[in-house]
Amino acid sequence: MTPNSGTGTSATRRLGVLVIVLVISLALFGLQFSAEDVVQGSTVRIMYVHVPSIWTAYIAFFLTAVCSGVYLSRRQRSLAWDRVAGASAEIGVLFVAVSLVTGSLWGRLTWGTYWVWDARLTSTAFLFITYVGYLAVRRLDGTHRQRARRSSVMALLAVLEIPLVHFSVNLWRSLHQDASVADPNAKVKLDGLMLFSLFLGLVTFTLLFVWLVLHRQRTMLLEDSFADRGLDVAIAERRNEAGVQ
Amino acid sequence: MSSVKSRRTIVVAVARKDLSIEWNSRILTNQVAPFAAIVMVMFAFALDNEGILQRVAPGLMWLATLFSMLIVVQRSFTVESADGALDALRVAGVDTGAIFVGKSLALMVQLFVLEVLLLATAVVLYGVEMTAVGLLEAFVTMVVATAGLGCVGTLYGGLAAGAKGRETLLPLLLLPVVAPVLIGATRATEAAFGSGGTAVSEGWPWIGLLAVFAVIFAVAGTVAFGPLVDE
Amino acid sequence: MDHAAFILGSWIGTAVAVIAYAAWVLRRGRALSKHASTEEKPWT
Amino acid sequence: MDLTPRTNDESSVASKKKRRWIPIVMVVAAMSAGGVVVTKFLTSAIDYYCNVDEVGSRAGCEGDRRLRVQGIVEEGSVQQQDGGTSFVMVFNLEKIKVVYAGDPGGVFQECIPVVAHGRVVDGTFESDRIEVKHSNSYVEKNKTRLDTANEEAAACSVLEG
Repeated sequence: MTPNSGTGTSATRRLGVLVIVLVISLALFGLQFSAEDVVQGSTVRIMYVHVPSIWTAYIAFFLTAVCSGVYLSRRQRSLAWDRVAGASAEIGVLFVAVSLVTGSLWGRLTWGTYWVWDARLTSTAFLFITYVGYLAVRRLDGTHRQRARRSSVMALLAVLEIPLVHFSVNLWRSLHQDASVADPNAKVKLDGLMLFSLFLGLVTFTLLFVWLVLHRQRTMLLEDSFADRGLDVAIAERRNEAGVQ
Repeated sequence: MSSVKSRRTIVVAVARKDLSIEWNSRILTNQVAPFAAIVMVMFAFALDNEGILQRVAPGLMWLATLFSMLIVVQRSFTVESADGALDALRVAGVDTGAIFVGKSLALMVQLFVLEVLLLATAVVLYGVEMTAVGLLEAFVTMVVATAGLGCVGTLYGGLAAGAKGRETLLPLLLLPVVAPVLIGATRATEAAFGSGGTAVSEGWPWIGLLAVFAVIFAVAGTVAFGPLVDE
Repeated sequence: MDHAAFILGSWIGTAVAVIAYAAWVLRRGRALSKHASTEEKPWT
Repeated sequence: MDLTPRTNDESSVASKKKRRWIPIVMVVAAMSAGGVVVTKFLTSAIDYYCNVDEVGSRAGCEGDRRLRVQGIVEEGSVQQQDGGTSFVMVFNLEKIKVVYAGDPGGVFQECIPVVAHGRVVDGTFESDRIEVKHSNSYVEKNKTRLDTANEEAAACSVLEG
């Protein structure tokens, strides 16, 4: 692999190696070193991917909103902000989906049911479909600037759902438990290595997210400039891609 | 101010134009309404089980409304983009906010007609029994929910108008946004129907939520319709 | 480990989803950048 | 309808600026109103369950409708026979007997909070679905250093403590 092929740089490659090391250590701590829970048994191990993935999704959607706000507020509107917003939202949708799936597996073992329509689960499902809609708006026909303006407005509105999702367990009674670490009463309710594993998960997933966003927004830049150059190049590229496969 | 008056004439003219096109084509009465009724009947086939239909009648009624709404919105903008009518109005310097309000009103009228029909279907087909207050509540729910749906439908219909593959894109755009209306209107209608032992009084806060939704999208649509549909 | 299918399933499912997405992004980036000039790749 | 191009008749900068702010203020006001409706008036509708002591007393928890009731499974009350389960659910000193046709799933055990779906029939709660409500504390199993026979008692003290 030559250094300049694809969307990688030496910085992203170093970050990628770090992420791989962290993922391996997360698996060791989450699946091996940390203890079982007194009530849940080993089911608690699902938490080390479930909580970090929804945390990453929150960060992703927050970043989308910040970038959209910057895009709209600058006089010299730069599409780079829009691309970071789009990349971030796409990865956020991926992580909400992961969080919903792992959460329902955990729920089947602990609650005895995959899904209930309580405040937390309903609002999370709502967050998910909202951002699927956001990605659909980005795919609408139009210039890049139109895409950026439409999606920025939508991102700024959609991000308001995040506090609703996060505090839904405090506002209403739900089957889903309250937050254990980010508890308003500031009493951490996890024992030793469980807490460490959870934090390791948060760090790992956050860095993984950064790595993904860096690459995705670069492919988006390429997609945009190809669209600008016109169809003929894109067709040639398609043909080439099909030849490679 | 004279501009307020002229804006009102534009609103009325646009709404009347849309409604008269619909009236002349008879698509709403000959195709969309039968479609919605068939959806309700199919639900009845699928869920023919003691007690279930009465319990889920409100949700089915609103689902059928949303499905029909996708068709109506699609039509409302196919008519515009087919002969470039929207562009003509814009080039003529007509206020886009007024176009938005006019088209929304036309959409609301059509949706309301559909909902009345669906409500009657639910009452007849699913054996729903309502008190007088419940009927009033169902009526208010329909008015407020329709206001919200009309605004959202026009805003997103305008966005998707002329886009490639809009037939499949519009549901993807529209359904996530109207999810709150589905929840709120279903809960309020449940209270009105008294399904599952709910009291009529439980529906009013949901109607409040629907009203908030309608106000947000009415304002946002009036302001943003021009810039979003433009260019 | 009790319920190993669920627990490993959720870990492996997460890994597969993320790796599939990352692989898609990387492959697309590589395919597109073959035809891109240096000015179109400001990170190089 | 008059379709001639219009000259901008509200061109003064001040009124334009004002008109840009009005919709934003209106949307913000409507959103705050929505927040108030959701958090103040809709709580009983969005709340997933009623507590045992609220059955028949809180609005939305009337005894004659289908309910979801939350309480803690009383120690020593779980009985299983003929494939069915019965136990006593307690919350805020109020108790209710629950009968359930089947074996509750999840991590059902004594001293754990559960949510039962069903109806009150002659003072007994006839449930057709039981969900275990997990608390937000996670305790290492080895820490209690107890053999498996005492594990449920340990869970009791952890959950009540």
